[in-house]
Amino acid sequence: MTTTEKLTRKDFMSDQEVRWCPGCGDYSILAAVQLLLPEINAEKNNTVFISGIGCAARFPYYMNTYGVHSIHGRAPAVASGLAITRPDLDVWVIGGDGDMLSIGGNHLIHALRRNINLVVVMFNNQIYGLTKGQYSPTSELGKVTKSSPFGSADQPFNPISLAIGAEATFVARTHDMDRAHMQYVLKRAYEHQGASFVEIYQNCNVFNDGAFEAITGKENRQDKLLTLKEGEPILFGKDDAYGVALNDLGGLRIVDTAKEGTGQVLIHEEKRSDPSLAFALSRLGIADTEPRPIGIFRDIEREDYGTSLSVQQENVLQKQGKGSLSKLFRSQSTWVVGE
Amino acid sequence: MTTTEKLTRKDFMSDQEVRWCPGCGDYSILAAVQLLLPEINAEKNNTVFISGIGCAARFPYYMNTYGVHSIHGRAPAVASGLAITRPDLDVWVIGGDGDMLSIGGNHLIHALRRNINLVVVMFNNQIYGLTKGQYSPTSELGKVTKSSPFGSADQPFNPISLAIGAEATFVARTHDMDRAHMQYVLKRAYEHQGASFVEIYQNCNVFNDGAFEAITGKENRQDKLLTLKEGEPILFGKDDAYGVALNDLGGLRIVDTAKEGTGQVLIHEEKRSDPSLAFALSRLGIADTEPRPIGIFRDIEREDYGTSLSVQQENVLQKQGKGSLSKLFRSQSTWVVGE
Amino acid sequence: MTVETGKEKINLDSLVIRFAGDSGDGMQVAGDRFTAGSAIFGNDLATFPNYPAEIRAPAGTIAGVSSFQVQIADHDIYTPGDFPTVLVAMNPAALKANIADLPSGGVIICNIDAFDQRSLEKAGYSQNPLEDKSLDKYKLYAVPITSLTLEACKSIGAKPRDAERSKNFFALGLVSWLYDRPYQPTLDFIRARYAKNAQVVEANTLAFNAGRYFGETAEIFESSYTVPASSLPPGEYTNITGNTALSWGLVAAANKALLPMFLGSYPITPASDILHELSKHKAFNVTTFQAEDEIAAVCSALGASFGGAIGVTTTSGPGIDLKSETVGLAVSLELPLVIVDIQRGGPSTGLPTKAEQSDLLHVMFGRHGEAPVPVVAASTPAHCFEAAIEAVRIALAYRTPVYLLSDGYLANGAEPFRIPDENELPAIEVEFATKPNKVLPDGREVFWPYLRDEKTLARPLAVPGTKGLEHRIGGIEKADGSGNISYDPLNHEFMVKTRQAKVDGISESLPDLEVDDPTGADILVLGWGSTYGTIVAAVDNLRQSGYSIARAHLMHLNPFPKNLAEVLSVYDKVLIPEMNSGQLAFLIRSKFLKNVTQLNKMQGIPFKTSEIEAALISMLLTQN
Amino acid sequence: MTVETGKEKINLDSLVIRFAGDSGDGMQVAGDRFTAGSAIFGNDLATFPNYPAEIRAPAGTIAGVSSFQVQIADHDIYTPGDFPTVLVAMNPAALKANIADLPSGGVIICNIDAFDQRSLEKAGYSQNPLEDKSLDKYKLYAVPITSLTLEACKSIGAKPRDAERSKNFFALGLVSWLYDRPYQPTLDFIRARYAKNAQVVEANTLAFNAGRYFGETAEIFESSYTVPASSLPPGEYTNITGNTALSWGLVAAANKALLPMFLGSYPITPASDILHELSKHKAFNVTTFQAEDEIAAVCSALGASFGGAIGVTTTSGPGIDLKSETVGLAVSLELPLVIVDIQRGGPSTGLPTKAEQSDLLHVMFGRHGEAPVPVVAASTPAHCFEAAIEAVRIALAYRTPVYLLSDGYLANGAEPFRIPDENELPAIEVEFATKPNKVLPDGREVFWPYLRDEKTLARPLAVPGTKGLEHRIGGIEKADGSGNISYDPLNHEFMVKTRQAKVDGISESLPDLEVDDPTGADILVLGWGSTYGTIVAAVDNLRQSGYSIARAHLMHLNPFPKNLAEVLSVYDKVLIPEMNSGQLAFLIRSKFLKNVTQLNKMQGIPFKTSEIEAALISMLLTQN
Ligand SMILES: Cc1ncc(C[n+]2csc(CCOP(=O)(O)OP(=O)(O)O)c2C)c(N)n1
Ligand SMILES: Cc1ncc(C[n+]2csc(CCOP(=O)(O)OP(=O)(O)O)c2C)c(N)n1
Ligand code: SF4
Ligand code: SF4
Ligand SMILES: [Mg+2]
Ligand SMILES: [Mg+2]
Repeated sequence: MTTTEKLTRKDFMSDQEVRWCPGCGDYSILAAVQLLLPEINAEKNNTVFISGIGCAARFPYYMNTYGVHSIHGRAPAVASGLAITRPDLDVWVIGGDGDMLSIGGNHLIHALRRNINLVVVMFNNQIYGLTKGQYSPTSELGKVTKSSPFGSADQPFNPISLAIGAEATFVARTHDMDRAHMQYVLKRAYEHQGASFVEIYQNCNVFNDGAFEAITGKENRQDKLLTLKEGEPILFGKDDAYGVALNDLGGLRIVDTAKEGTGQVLIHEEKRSDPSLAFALSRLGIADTEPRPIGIFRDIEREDYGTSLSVQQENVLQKQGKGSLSKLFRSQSTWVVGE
Repeated sequence: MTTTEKLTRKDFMSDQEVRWCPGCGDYSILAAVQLLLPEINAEKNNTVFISGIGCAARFPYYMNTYGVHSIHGRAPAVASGLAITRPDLDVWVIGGDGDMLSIGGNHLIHALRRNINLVVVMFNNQIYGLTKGQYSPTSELGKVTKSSPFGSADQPFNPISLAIGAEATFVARTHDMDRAHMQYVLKRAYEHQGASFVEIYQNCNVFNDGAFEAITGKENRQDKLLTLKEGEPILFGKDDAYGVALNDLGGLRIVDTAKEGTGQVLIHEEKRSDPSLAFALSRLGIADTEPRPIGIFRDIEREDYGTSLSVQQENVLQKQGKGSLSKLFRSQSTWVVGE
Repeated sequence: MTVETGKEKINLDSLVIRFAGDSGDGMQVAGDRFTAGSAIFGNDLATFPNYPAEIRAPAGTIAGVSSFQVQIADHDIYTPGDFPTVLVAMNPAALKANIADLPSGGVIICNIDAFDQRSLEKAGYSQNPLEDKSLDKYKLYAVPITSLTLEACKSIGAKPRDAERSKNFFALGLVSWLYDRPYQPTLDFIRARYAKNAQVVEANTLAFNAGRYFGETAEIFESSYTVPASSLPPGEYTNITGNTALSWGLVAAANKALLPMFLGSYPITPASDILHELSKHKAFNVTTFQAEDEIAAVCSALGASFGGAIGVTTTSGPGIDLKSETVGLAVSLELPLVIVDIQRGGPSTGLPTKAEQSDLLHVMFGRHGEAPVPVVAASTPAHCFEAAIEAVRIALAYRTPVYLLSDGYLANGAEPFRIPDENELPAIEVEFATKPNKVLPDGREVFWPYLRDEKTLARPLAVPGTKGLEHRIGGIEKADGSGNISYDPLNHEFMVKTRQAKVDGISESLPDLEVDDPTGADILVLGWGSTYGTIVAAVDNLRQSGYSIARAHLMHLNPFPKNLAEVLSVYDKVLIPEMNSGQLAFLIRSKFLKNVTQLNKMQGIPFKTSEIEAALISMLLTQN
Repeated sequence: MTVETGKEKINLDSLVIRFAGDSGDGMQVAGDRFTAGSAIFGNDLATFPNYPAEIRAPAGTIAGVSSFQVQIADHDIYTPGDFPTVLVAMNPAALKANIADLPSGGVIICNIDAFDQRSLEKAGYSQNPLEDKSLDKYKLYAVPITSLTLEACKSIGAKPRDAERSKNFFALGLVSWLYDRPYQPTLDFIRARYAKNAQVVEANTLAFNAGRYFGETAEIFESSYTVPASSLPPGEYTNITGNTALSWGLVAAANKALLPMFLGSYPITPASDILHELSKHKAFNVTTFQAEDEIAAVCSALGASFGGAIGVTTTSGPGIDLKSETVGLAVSLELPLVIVDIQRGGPSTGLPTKAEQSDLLHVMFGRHGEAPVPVVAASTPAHCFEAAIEAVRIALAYRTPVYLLSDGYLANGAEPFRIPDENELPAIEVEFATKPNKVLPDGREVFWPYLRDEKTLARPLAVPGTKGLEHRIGGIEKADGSGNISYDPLNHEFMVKTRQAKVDGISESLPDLEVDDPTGADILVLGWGSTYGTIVAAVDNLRQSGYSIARAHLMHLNPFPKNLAEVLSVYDKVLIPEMNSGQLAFLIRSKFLKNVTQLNKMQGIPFKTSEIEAALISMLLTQN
């Protein structure tokens, strides 16, 4: 999808005032997307943003493309119908952690397993923003919120693990403090044929300020963020002081490269058909002692849903020709009543 | 939960005639459960079966216990409310692959992550039985059914992978052709505190006959079924000819024990807190060349939801004492209007 | 229930069933027991046993076929019936020997296990009639009777050869379930008759019950019957069920609108067959999507509509509840969408294989907020075709979700459908926006998605892909015209009223309600949906007896045809028969402040002609 | 309501003050504290918070304006007032958004510091309204609130950005002085609320006092006013919002029934506060469960009810749609369940922070099949307490789901609540089955879950854990008595009718509808829900002008009180004011064939007294 005249960010900005709280991480995601689209030669008229309900879900209003602000949790389902019937469009799905994992969890995992040609971007702020601060399915255990005054008793989902468990073909994570990385990941998601799932750590400075500070904060990144890079050894820390290797039990362990060298360190391969290692990587960073990986966990090829259906239709058309009503009405036995 | 007089299968049989098709795999699951309950000293009055809709979901009618045949897909949600408020009960959730993974997928994964004290048993026949034979979320790609005359385009879920990706604390698989194994797995599920998820391969001899024959058929079991056993090396085949070992990439490989010995063969440990190996095991058997594991993939301890809430309530009661309406009504500032 | 066919009437207040099989198949016993059960049940009846002259003709041949026909009825009858309405055929020979007697639309239940190559040959079939479409005009249930009987008897360790003998009881159990015969007399009979052989008692009982349960599990419907071709208007006909007619109507409408069709659906009885039928028609640019649930089904359809397809979703019972929220979104987005509701017995799971008309008020009001949605209802199986086209027309012309109501009785019932000439079908014109429609004060030309057509109040649709018309829509209240989010109180009131006015205005496009009133009656029977056939028959009967009665049937429930107020004002008394507790009556009373007489049946089964006749006669008698 | 703008008479037996500012300006706190002070002072009062749907719209824009209106009076009042008599405007946008509501002669207190060029532009002013005489018809006090606040806080070394946050307390101090409100409660509040941050306590206290002193010293105000205490019935009072009252009502009801309460809920505006409130009350054996969606919320509540708790679920707008299917299941299972619907503007996402009464027909009819559900509606914030108790009573006594309707206006509005004596509250008796209730022909004693109480038609509840009463229930139609699956047509009809009869029979337990008709009027105003206050005020006003008008308010919408037919028959004309398109009117017309006059407002905001007065006067005039 290329266009002759080069567009700019401005072309992708709608005339609606952006109404997020000042300081909200959503702004930087919006900027990243608005900057990315011209760069990848997306066309305004062929781009559609579909969202559910939530702060994040206000996103489509701010994009000067086609858009639907639908209902809570259902964006992946609405988008599925659109993407299946209109393979010529770029369909983006935007939503929060509540929208996508709480009420919309089922539609998400089904869209992923079906590999519908969508870029699904989940803004994870680990809170319900729009409804003013209840815990979400990604909030940490024990979190005190308006609806959990004594601490939440819910084990959170790990969105990456869940997506991989749901047979997703493209799974990635990035965060709102690093525009370049966001753009890289979103670009890759866009390029992936099929369903791409991108989790973006997003700061809600009103109801859950600093939720990711310990990981994404400028001072913490070096030790706490691990950037996965295709074909490269999985290293992190100052001067790549640490690496990630297999342990004996199918899990991962951290190696001190100074002591152990880099021989054991895993090379990251996004295209492995076996998702086991991608899954293992998604478990990193749950313990405080480990780094949290960002980047592309998995990016495999599998025929996307729309293509499968198109192929079927092609075959049918080839065999049967274009449908004729006249033939259809006579596809069962008929009889004639005379004058 | 023990009772003085020993009950028998008959005590758990209701007076309703069983109405599944003759030959349906559901019969043997019913028998397994009815035989198991007296064995584990379950009490009729403290046992509740909750189901959705489908052939499998008729199950509660046949159990002489408490039961609710609810609505399609919602059994885990109904059961959650019951289990949370009534920790004294044994709450079982029964449903088909459509019930639990299609319409009910979200409730299932949320019940699992929350670790609600339920035994969730999914009868997987890879088809919609009750509605007469449409493909389900576990049907294989390309399956021709009434609703997919040109073959289904849907990548199936792997229920074990999905459950592990959803933070489940107990995940197991068994099949309707092996009563002893079913009973073992169900017993373990029952003993687990928290949410237990059990997938049972079940033959629907009317709409999907022989779906598991290649794995569970008497002649095929030895090579195609791999029975996971706690603390034992993961071996299968005649005379344990093969074993399962790690490959270099976090996935698994099959070793020929005659050639390579058993040194590399993994020892199965259900209690590993890291779910990565359990996940890797769940991917076995997708390729025809590999065996399909049955047994308990994962059984870890994590405080169950009901217990967390009880503890919170205890703390509150200790601090505040039993609630007094009189105090509640005066918890904001008040004023008195005189006569 | 009587389906009218000119002079010929097949009165379905009665049933004629013929059991046919090999002489050794126990057909006489089956027929006899069916009859006995019916007698105990209190039917009038007449039977016609028919068996081979030879003591035992070669098994599997035409000569060896034995049959038993019985007519049962709820009124006096005098014959075992001219032809069967239901044929049970235990093998190919039985089918071949009896099929000629079965009118088109009749029901065949046959034992598919017996249709192997050898048996087919013995019966003289060169091809398998179950597979070669030669039975298309019938309603065929191919059931593996033998193997299911064997399975059922496995538990008692009966030898297959012995167990197989019980298959007549399987068939009897199935038919007993299908036609709601009492079971106990047969179970008692089995116990008494075979008392000396416990295993036979067991086997027959197991087989009989397995047959019943199969009927239940397989969710086979009671069907309606149809008619010899002779007295129909000239034309080419095919025998069609409501669900097929509805599917074809959708295909035809999309075809005439030159639009792709997208069906988002989740299986549910009795709507699933529409999904099955439509999934075959990829050649018509029809895409079917078996969604994860009903919510995703309707959402995906709405997404497809946004993309320029005609989005359709089909369901029943509980499925319709789940779609409410999304239909409300469609009301707000003002996108075309057809929601097909094949009504079944409720509440909750209710009676999933039975018919009811009990969703009318739900589809009218079952959304939060003020969210009006047009409602169209089909009245006969073949009429489902027309009703589907009308629903699509309204959805596209007014950019609105439309409920299309059918029910389990129409869905599975069949009748002759006069095949229309493709060009006879009206074109459906859909205009999409291609350029800006508004000039802003600053001179910029923009696209305003809520700048309406003055006449229809329909908003313009700009399909993604259209250059320069990029816009965003959503479920928050929108400013009139621009469609931007607006919390302005007066704008909200205006939009609420405008959405209502748009739906009300559909009546401008509707023909007047036709009243069939040859004699200037004082009483009107007003119906909607599947009661049509019964009402027509009842009114005809009474007219033949000299009574004067008017009759009208509503296809549009929201909005009503413009002349309905006038029609109602003409008649002193109005009878509204409904298979619910009076939902249309409720609407009519409120809207027209007209007192109407209700006739309600909530049994999951259609009215009998006699019930409607009785209600009318009692109104006639109390008249003045 | 006592402001008569025509004659320029501001009567201080009541005062309506509206605090308006940017969402970040703390207007809700200011309003709330002003209210609390007045409550303690002994005024009757009613409040109306109004804030943007966005969490935080861009600062300084119209979209970002948040306001809080309170009426205080020395007599019974029923509404927060149609128009403010005093408007506090913290910035130009707040002025612009609210000025239209201020009658001429009204008081404006505005923060002149905020009227700089940029802010004026953001608000869309081309000139400064404080300077262009456009406000001449008001009494304008332009106060440099920001700079005075900064000044006041200088002493404690607060950073300007922090200090500025206290400006709402400056405004509050000023207004408290002006209207003679007690200071101490606010000072106490500041100390308690901000206890963790000494600097904030200091700053707010300084700002508040500075505001008071400014009023006193600056002498810009000619005089101060006061509103004497009202004559509420004797008792102890607390100021309560509808959502809090509703929560407490639920807690009280469960407590009186000696049952655990389980709330399954999913957050949604404006219902979330009930979840928040109830989640604090574990000491009352209240369990709250934030479910994954509204379906799981209601399902879990139903599961808890099966286990012997009282299951409750709370929601609004789209959430109510999603619960339909499960409510239908509850109808079939006949289990107690309370579904709280805090109505908001629809359709779809609609106007999420605004109030509407537009779900009435939805809760009546929004389920497939025939599935009757009782409906109870609260009419004032404090009345939510009583309505909640009544909903629980019906649910438990009749083993049925019950809809409890409130709306966004009641939910967030506040009024004095006379604290009941714990023992004054009626006990709710719930009997669970403990032993078999049926002897079978063979002598076995069994438990039949659908063997009903003859009087109430309620079925017996046997809670899991009870020995010997094991049983299974489900959503498929059940045989009368035994509760076993039954496809029998006549049983189905019987069950449909019985479920309806059970709901209808609730009217036996209801008090007659009280009609307030001191003078034997010809016109009745019939209302329901949150229009109560406005209707009472309007009728009072007209009576004071000598008109004769009757008034009644429905708390029970299904079933209606038994005497409603009789009440309606007494009056020639009936006016039904509703914040919807006429949903109660629709029910009344259909049920009683009574023509009624509708007064409908669908603006997301309550009626004004004057609107109801106008409608009544026009009816009176056409009365011949
Ligand atoms: C059916 C329905 N249920 C509930 C809501 C209320 N609601 C709106 S957004 C939201 C969750 C917001 O959280 P999230 O999705 O994480 O988005 P965020 O605001 O944090 O970006 C909820 C519960 C709704 N609009 N619709
Ligand atoms: C809301 C709703 N949607 C659809 C149905 C129809 N339905 C009943 S069971 C079923 C699926 C059955 O498949 P599964 O859950 O795998 O159970 P099985 O019959 O195979 O045991 C469906 C679609 C329903 N009853 N309710
Ligand atoms: S509430 Fe949180 S997520 Fe929402 S706009 Fe404000 S800062 Fe952003
Ligand atoms: S349809 Fe299949 S799953 Fe259902 S009862 Fe029959 S064999 Fe069993
Ligand atoms: Mg969030
Ligand atoms: Mg299944």
